[in-house]
Amino acid sequence: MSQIFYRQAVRDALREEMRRDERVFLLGLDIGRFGGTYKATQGLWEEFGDERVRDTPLSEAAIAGAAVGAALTGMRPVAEIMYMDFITIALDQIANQAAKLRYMSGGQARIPVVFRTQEGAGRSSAAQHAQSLEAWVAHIPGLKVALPATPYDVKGLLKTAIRDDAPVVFIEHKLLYGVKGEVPDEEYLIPFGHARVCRQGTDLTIVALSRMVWKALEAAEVLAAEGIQVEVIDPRTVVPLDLATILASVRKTGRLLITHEAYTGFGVGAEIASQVVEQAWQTLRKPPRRVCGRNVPIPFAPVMENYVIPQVSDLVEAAKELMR
Amino acid sequence: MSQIFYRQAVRDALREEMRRDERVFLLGLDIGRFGGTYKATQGLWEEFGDERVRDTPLSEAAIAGAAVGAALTGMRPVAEIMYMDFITIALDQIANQAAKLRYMSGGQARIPVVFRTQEGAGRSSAAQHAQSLEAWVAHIPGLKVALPATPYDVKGLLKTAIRDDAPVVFIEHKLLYGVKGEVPDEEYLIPFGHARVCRQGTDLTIVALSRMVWKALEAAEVLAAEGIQVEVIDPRTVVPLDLATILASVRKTGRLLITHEAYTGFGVGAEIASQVVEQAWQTLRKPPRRVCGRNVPIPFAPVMENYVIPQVSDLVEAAKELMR
Amino acid sequence: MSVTPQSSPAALAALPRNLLERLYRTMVRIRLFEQKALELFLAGELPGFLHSCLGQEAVAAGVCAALREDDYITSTHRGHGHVLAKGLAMDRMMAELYGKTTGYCKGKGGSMHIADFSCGVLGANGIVAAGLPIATGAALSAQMRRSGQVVAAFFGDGATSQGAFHEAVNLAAVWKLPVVYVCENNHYAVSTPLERQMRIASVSERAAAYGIPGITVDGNDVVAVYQAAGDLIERARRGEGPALLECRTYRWLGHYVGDPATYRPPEELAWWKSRDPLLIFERRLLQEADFSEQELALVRREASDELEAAVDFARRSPAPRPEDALEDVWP
Amino acid sequence: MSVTPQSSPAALAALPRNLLERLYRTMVRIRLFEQKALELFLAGELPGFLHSCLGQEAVAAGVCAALREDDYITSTHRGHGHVLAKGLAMDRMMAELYGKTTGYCKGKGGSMHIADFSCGVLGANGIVAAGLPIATGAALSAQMRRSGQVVAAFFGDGATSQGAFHEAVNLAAVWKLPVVYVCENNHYAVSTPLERQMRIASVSERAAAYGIPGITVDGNDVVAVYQAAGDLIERARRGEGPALLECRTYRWLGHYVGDPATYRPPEELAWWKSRDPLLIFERRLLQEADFSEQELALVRREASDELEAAVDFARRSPAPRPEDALEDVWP
Ligand SMILES: Cc1ncc(C[n+]2csc(CCOP(=O)(O)OP(=O)(O)O)c2C)c(N)n1
Ligand SMILES: Cc1ncc(C[n+]2csc(CCOP(=O)(O)OP(=O)(O)O)c2C)c(N)n1
Ligand SMILES: [Mg+2]
Ligand SMILES: [Mg+2]
Repeated sequence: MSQIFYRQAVRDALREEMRRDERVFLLGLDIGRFGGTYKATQGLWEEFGDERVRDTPLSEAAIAGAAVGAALTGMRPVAEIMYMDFITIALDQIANQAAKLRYMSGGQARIPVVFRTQEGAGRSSAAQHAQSLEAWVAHIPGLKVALPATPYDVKGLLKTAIRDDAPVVFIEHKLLYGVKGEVPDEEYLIPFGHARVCRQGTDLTIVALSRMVWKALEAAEVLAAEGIQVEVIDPRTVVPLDLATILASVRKTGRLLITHEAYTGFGVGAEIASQVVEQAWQTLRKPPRRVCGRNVPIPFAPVMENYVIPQVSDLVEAAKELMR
Repeated sequence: MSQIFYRQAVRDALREEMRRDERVFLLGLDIGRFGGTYKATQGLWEEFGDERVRDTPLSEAAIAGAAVGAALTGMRPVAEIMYMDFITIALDQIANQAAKLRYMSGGQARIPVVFRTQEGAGRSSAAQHAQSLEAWVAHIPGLKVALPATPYDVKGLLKTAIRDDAPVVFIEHKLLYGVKGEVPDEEYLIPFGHARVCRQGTDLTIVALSRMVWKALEAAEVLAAEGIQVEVIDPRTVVPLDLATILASVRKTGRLLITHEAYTGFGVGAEIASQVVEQAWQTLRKPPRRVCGRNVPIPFAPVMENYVIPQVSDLVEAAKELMR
Repeated sequence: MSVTPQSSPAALAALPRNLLERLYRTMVRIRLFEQKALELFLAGELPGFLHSCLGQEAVAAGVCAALREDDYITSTHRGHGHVLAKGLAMDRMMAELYGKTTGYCKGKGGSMHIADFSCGVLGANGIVAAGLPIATGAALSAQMRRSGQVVAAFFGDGATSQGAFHEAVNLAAVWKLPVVYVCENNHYAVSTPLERQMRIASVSERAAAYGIPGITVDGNDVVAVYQAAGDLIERARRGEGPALLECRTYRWLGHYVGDPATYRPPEELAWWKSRDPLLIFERRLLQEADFSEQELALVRREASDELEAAVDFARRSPAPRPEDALEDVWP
Repeated sequence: MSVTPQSSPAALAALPRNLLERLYRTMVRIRLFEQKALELFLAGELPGFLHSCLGQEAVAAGVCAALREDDYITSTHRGHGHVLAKGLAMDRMMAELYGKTTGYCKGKGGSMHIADFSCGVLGANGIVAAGLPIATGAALSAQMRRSGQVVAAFFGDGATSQGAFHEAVNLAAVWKLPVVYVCENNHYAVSTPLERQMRIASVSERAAAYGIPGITVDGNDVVAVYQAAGDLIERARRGEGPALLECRTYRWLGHYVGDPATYRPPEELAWWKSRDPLLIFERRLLQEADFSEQELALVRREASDELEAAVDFARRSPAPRPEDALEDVWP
């Protein structure tokens, strides 16, 4: 076990997979010598060179499309979209090509491509650099979607993503790169569709995505001090979604709170809530509650930005209401 | 009152608004002399000419962006995206620009633009010409989203959309263009955020979008014959959403079924279900049920295509289960 | 822009006999297949819609004859010719048009999505220009695997207005990838004529923006197409990078079957029909090479036998079950 | 590609005195504003991130001086210079960088989104190249309203690899819209040098793809920029259509403040710094026009007074309330 940063865990996963399989390569903006905007690919260009760590022109559609074409013909590309907000430009290749080529070809195509990106607010990056858009890609059949919250998870899930023969949208969080955590020294993989129970509890279930896992854990601390035992679950992948683990928890607690940074409206939380309601109707004591991003663009000034994404205090307050 | 086709109602709305306000103009692919792929703009080029009915090169990003720029500077463009599937290419201008420019500029910008498009399966158009992607745009704060189901609604809502100072994504349905219905001869507008109760009933509420409204009404007929009284509600706009009308119905019936053609997972139905559960927990007798598109790309062969989008029989069956 | 003139009799005569026969056979197969598809569609036998490439046969035939078997192509909504030329069989294609389980895509793709990875056909595409970035990626893969493969990306004149065209070609130019971008300039994108799509006379002028060769050829002259494509493909194979090849041609029918194409002057269509690529080549094979009428008739008969068997195969093939729709999403 | 050489002494001397002063004042204002913003950012006073345009002042100053007051611009992430040159006030800009309610965007936009529709500033943009289609649309609007307005769209070299660049410029060319696309070629997109972005020597070569003029000028020579921009802007105003103007320049700092820019050779930076656009112009105003050192000092003092007052204004302005975040979504 070592304590490493999330960004290092990303890099280690990439490095290990590139060493293991020469078909794996990276392409994206400024991922080479520059090491990526959040330094998650630092050091890889030095080891693997221009050929396998490829800086591209500023062309997200071509980055994504070239990755699809390479994946169709025997390579295993990891394409980086610098900010998830820019996925707008690459979305045709992701949602209309990568997601559908296997199906449209009657099962012929294998498309082992990973679209790595990062999302999230909290750096005063304003409306076009802070969105969390996982709902867009989760909606499209044929795409898997991962949102790792810890160094351990990001490494294990990224390695799995690279070995998967389906296209994966792999969503990191810009404020997690500097988070440290324990990561085994030996190799490990984390299968998709397995939620992590981050904290056990009996009174209330919080399902949290990405950085909200950390805030949920903080809220659970606060609530524990007031005698409320919260179970915190991180689905880790939303497609496939490990509903079973969430249901097992809700059957125990009878109360569900869902939290993500993405806009509340038409977000992933609505799907999770709907599925839980469909499956655990009898055991729910209260309607599931969503504490998610407000339905406004992300503002620049920190005081407003903090207001539009959920904070620990919002979770604590909502949890208490659910307990009433 | 006249009986006119849905496509005529679209055209009449455009014509009336273009006559009323010379700032209104159209741009898109083959909307001029060709009259549009579904002939919804036929005759407008003859009346308004090249200047106001503008055929563009094959450039959806520029179509959308030019519309945004024109809207920012005093015009009221109606930009057509031929198939909603192609919105992938225009999405940056719609979701990152049109939706956010007002907010990012601290309320300065007015962006009176309408993005007209059409969605839906049922013509063996396969995976890239049959998707219903309203969830994508509904998720983005700053965009209004309309999905008219009848000639009456499409005319009244389109006129409202054109007069709205916010960007509107206006989603027609390719199989509705040939549907006929009553439309008043005198001018009328339909405000956004007002659902239509298409049929009254006491046992079960069906909330249906776009073409599914028609199938829901058929299902209601079938169910009525078996003694089940269904209330059918068409929200008409999903942003803003008229939750009050849906809640009033659910408080009466205690049972909710939601149906749309879009993929079930992470679709609009999840949001509607979640909001109803949050607000009408006490009166719901059963968990809301979604009868929506299956989570697979749209296949070509009719027998498979019919299977992946909801049919009347699926609604009838689900309704009966809910009544048990 | 450099323009290759219509090929000379000497150029034709210099080509190997079996290549000439192959070019002819391919064009005949495309012509017959498209005529039959049209007929079946009008008879209501085929679901969906149909984009006919009648009149454009020489481009597909010329380009694909210059490719190796393991080379790749990406195709378009108007793609039957491309994939037939690359070697696909009529029976499984026809079955796909019928939406049958024996089709190349098991009835899931239909006319607009025919693919056969084993033949290097990376797929027709319903999104205009979306095949170009994919072609760029396949070329990248070929370069990285040092496989010596080349990619030919087919697309229309309209597609060159798409951002994806620009990004894909630029990326290939920067990385010197082995790909030839083949524009079938049929002078219209649906109803929109060339001069309302761009303010230049030739699509190949766009090559200047990427620092790559741009060549325009007579797309109804299969020999000229073959030679220009061959030069650019071999150049790409040598590692000298991508190129843009514009083939000037014309679609005989409307954008899709059912479009009366009233936006085109009748004399324009008549002029192009007088330059029927298949008839021109047939005449030249008789006059400039030593083909006999009998030989050509045999090729036509073989193609028509293949076609008849294909329709029969397609009709007799089983339709998918509804639940088959749930398969093939995930690997 | 045509290249305008560095402007001659005669060219400079031929310009009206008040124009020369305006060009100088604008460049000084940009220089001082950017230096101060850098200082405040490093001191931790400004949230978010900062893209400095130090070293690129001549482009914004030269282009905007050739615009009418009611003309439009679209700007970029590196946009402080553009909007200052178009006439925005330092105080409300600085307040925006501080995220205060008195900022141009009430603290909702920040450095990357400064807009003032009343001054024709249609917005800086966080999405590279997204301003270009918007500029095309504003030009369409100007054409349809017959307002005589022209649009200048600023963007970087990197932006020309975006599909949006291609689609926007092509559309404007087809419709002959009154817009000048101004590429600030500072030779890098973040860490990626020009030769890894495109296989051509000059961005202006891309104009050939659209059938419009493409001009390259020395972007550190404000007179050359002013004259080239003026010609193209007046051409556009006369209804002769769009053009692409490439201004060759260099950013002195990293991509954003905090980027040490180790990917650039130090001698390259040194060379460009020796060609400081402000110093060059200052020297020429003294030598080639009849400006005195005192006059220039006065301009500098006025700018620095404006700046000081601006910082003061920004600091003293009220911060938004959290709930203000909920306003301004809907009209
Ligand atoms: C991105 C996108 N926009 C629009 C369409 C609708 N569409 C299909 S084919 C076509 C015209 C294509 O023109 P061109 O590229 O010249 O090919 P051609 O049909 O002439 O062979 C259009 C507009 C589409 N399929 N994809
Ligand atoms: C679509 C998009 N991709 C990537 C980015 C991240 N990004 C911001 S600025 C920039 C480089 C822009 O280069 P250039 O256009 O040359 O402008 P410069 O920064 O040199 O002024 C990048 C990659 C972005 N903002 N938008
Ligand atoms: Mg064409
Ligand atoms: Mg640059």
